[in-house]
Parts: sequence; structure tokens; C-alpha cells
Amino acid sequence: MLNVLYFARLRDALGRDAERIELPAGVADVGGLLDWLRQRGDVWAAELAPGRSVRAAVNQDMARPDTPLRDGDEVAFFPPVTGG
Amino acid sequence: MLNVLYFARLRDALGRDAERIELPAGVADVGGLLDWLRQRGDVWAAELAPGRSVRAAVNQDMARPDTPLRDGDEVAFFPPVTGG
Amino acid sequence: MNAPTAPRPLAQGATTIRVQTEDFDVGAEIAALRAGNAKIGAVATFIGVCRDLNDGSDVSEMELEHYPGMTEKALGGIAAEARDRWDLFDILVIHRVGRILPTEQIVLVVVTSAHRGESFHACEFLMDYLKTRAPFWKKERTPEGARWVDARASDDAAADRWR
Amino acid sequence: MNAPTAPRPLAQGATTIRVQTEDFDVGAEIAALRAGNAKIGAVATFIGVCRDLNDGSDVSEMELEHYPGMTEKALGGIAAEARDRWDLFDILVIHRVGRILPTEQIVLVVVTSAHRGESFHACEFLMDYLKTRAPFWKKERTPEGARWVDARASDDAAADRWR
Repeated sequence: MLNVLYFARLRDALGRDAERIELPAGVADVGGLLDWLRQRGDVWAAELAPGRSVRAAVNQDMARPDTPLRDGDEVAFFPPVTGG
Repeated sequence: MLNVLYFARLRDALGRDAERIELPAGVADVGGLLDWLRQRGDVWAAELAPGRSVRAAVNQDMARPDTPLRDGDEVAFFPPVTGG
Repeated sequence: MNAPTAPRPLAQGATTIRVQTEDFDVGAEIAALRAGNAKIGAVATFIGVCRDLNDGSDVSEMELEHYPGMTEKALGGIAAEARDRWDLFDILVIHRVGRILPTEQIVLVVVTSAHRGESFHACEFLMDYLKTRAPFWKKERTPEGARWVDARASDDAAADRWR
Repeated sequence: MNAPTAPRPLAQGATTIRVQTEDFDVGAEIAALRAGNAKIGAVATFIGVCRDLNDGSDVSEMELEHYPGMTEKALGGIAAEARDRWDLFDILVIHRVGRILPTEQIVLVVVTSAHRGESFHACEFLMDYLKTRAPFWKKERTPEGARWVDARASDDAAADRWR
């Protein structure tokens, strides 16, 4: 299982702050998980579209599309950060 | 008359913090006044020697050897500043 | 990983990271860092404050969200990078989360060192990286409604200066 | 020189220069600058502190001399240059003179602005110029006797960065 978290504008738009997802067949990295989530359509396709500046973290480190995923990982998606 | 001030290490070495000097004949600028002061010899020649990094101000603005002098000016000599 | 060694002569100072809802007292935080270390010659400080205006709209309040766990980890990593680059004594980072009103303090970064260049550079580096790599998100309440603040290209450019 | 105009919308803020023997309260000074200006988003602060060690010798105390009149004029000129370069609200410079002991504060520079880059840069600029252009001189008391502190080439290099 993956523990998937959503923050800020993404959480508001997707209507959830977390979900548990069985690592889908054929998904090996962050980019693959994003593709899989987009196939849910509607807001998922819109909010996670390639042009939308979605950032990701795996196990609380910033990640890239080719960052590999393993069962048990904590994966987070969020907009570019705006603290400070 | 010039009002001539000395600060910090220069004041200690020269044994005075101020003096009034009648603008000497032929002295037109800060460099000229320095040459004139060096002719006093002893510590004056040593402390104001060209290699000693003496700084000058005229009327409380940083000055250079070619800064002109006029009767009534306040002229200050001091080592490079070390505040902060 | 290393064998035990004698204490380093200049090894005073520590990194402190706090993410909190409460406000902070700048004077007291600086005094606490400086206490007892007579080797400190320079203290560089930055305070980020909530403004009542942003991108042309009045802001009546701000809500700061973070990613508990990752935020602290990211700030600790940024501080470790600063220590790799400069010879520092203390690093203190306090970042508030939750509801913040205009004129209230948002973030405090304090860096101490022997000489001023190092604390200045480290303090600015920490702020630039914090702005682009630490998971915080701002939501502003304005007369037009609540809105998530967009990331600024200028912040990315500021962080890229240190690469 | 210009004809009278309407008040500038962002014209809050002032330049304050103080040369004094007394210590200063950093928290109180920052709070006083920020009071009532909800446009401030950034506060950059530098504190210079007397160390107990310099150039390899123990320092038991320091005596700071200045050139009354010219010092204030030079600091005012440095602050005006900073305002020409960056869009700032407040500039505060406090520099102590007289006898100062290790761990005591020597100088405080605080700059406020809307965005962080401007206050950071102005604060560092002010310190670099103050170190090379404001008439202050330090004399240290060490076990080897009292000595005037020599100017540092690194301070000239730091000031030259801004040319």
C-alpha cells in the first residue's frame, strides 16, 4: 500500500487530504502514479495535468517523476511551496 | 586658519588631537598640507609617511590628496576606519 | 560514524528548528542564542511579516498550512547545507503555521558567526531555500474571497543564485 | 526642488542614526520601527558583537572612538545611498562608542521593506560601507597591552562589491 497525501490547493480541489492506494500494476515511479491518478478523470485529470506545476515528495523528501516507488511509501502531491 | 584634527593611533603618536594652523604659503590641497606637516620631522615624518595609510577628511567629508583647502576649513587626519 | 574525538574548539552553537502556531519574541530568541558564547561577533536576523496588501488586494488574514514531519526535515536539511557552506555557530529557524493577521510575524531566521559575511550569507541562503523547498502554503483572505498564494518566479531565481 | 505633490502612498518609514555610549534593546528597536506600518513584509537585522578573541589575542575590553559630527554625516550619507538603490521603508543604525566589553553589542542595523531581497541587500550594504567609510576606530585591551585594530583588506573588498 502507498499512503498518498494531498496539500493546499490540491487537497481543496481533489476533496481529500489522504488515501491509501494499492501500488497499481505497472506503476514504478512518481510519474507513473501521476498518470494513474489522472485516469480517474474530472478534477484529477484537470488538477494533475502536466502544465499544473504539481510537486511531489516521497517519504518526505522532494521527488521527481523518475523517483521510484515501493510498497509502504508515503507519497505527497502539492503545489509549489509559498512559505516564509 | 585651518582647524586640523587627529584621531586614534595618529592622535596618540602625534601627541595632540587638534591644532590651528595658518594655511601655509604654497599649500593648496590636502596632499600639500601633508607634505608641510611631514617637514616637522620626527614622528610627523614617520607617521605621515606616504606608506602609512593616512586618511583625510575636509569639512567632515572624506578627502583625497587633491581635495582643495581654503581658509576656515576643518581638516582631519586618521588611520583607516575600523568600526562596526 | 567517526571515532570519538576531542571537542572541537569552536563547536559551540546548535541548529534549532521550530514550527509552531505561537508568535515568537525576537529579542529573547537572539539573547538566548548569544548567551555564553563570547566568540560570536556577528548576528544576522531576518523576520518575515504578514502584510495587509499582496498582489494588489487587501489581505485581512492568512492561513499557513504545512506538511508535518517533512517541513521540519526540509528545514533541517537546509540548515545542514548552510553549515556545509559557511563557518557558523547557531542557526535558529522559527516558522509559524495556522491563522496569521497583518503585521504579525511569520518567520524568523537567526544566524550567528565570528565574522559578518558568513552570518549574512547564511541567513539569506536559508530564507531563499526555505521559500522554495520547505513545504508551507499560504492562503489569503481578501475582499474577493480566500485564495491560495501562487509561487513566485522571483523566489526560484533567488534560490538558484546559490547553486 | 520639485513642486509640491500628493503624499506618496508608500512614503512611510524614516532613517534614524544614533551614535551613543548606551547599549540598545534589539527587540524594542525592531518593534518601534514596525509599529503602525502594515506594508512591511521584511525586516533584516545585523548586530555586531564584541568578541573575546581577535587576531589570536584575548580581548578583555575595547574602546571605540569616533569623529563627532562626521560620523553621523557619513552614516546619513550611507543610508541615503541605500535608499537610492533599493525601495525601503525604515533604516535604523545605532553604533556605540566608548568602552565595550566582550559579548556586548557594538552596532545595530535594521532595514524594513515590502520584500526580503531589498532589506537583505540594503542591510549588508550598510554594514559593508559603515566598516570602510564611517569614522570609528577600535582599540583593544589584550594581555600584550592596548592596541589599535588594523583595517582589514577583506572589509575593503566587501565594500567594493557594491561599486
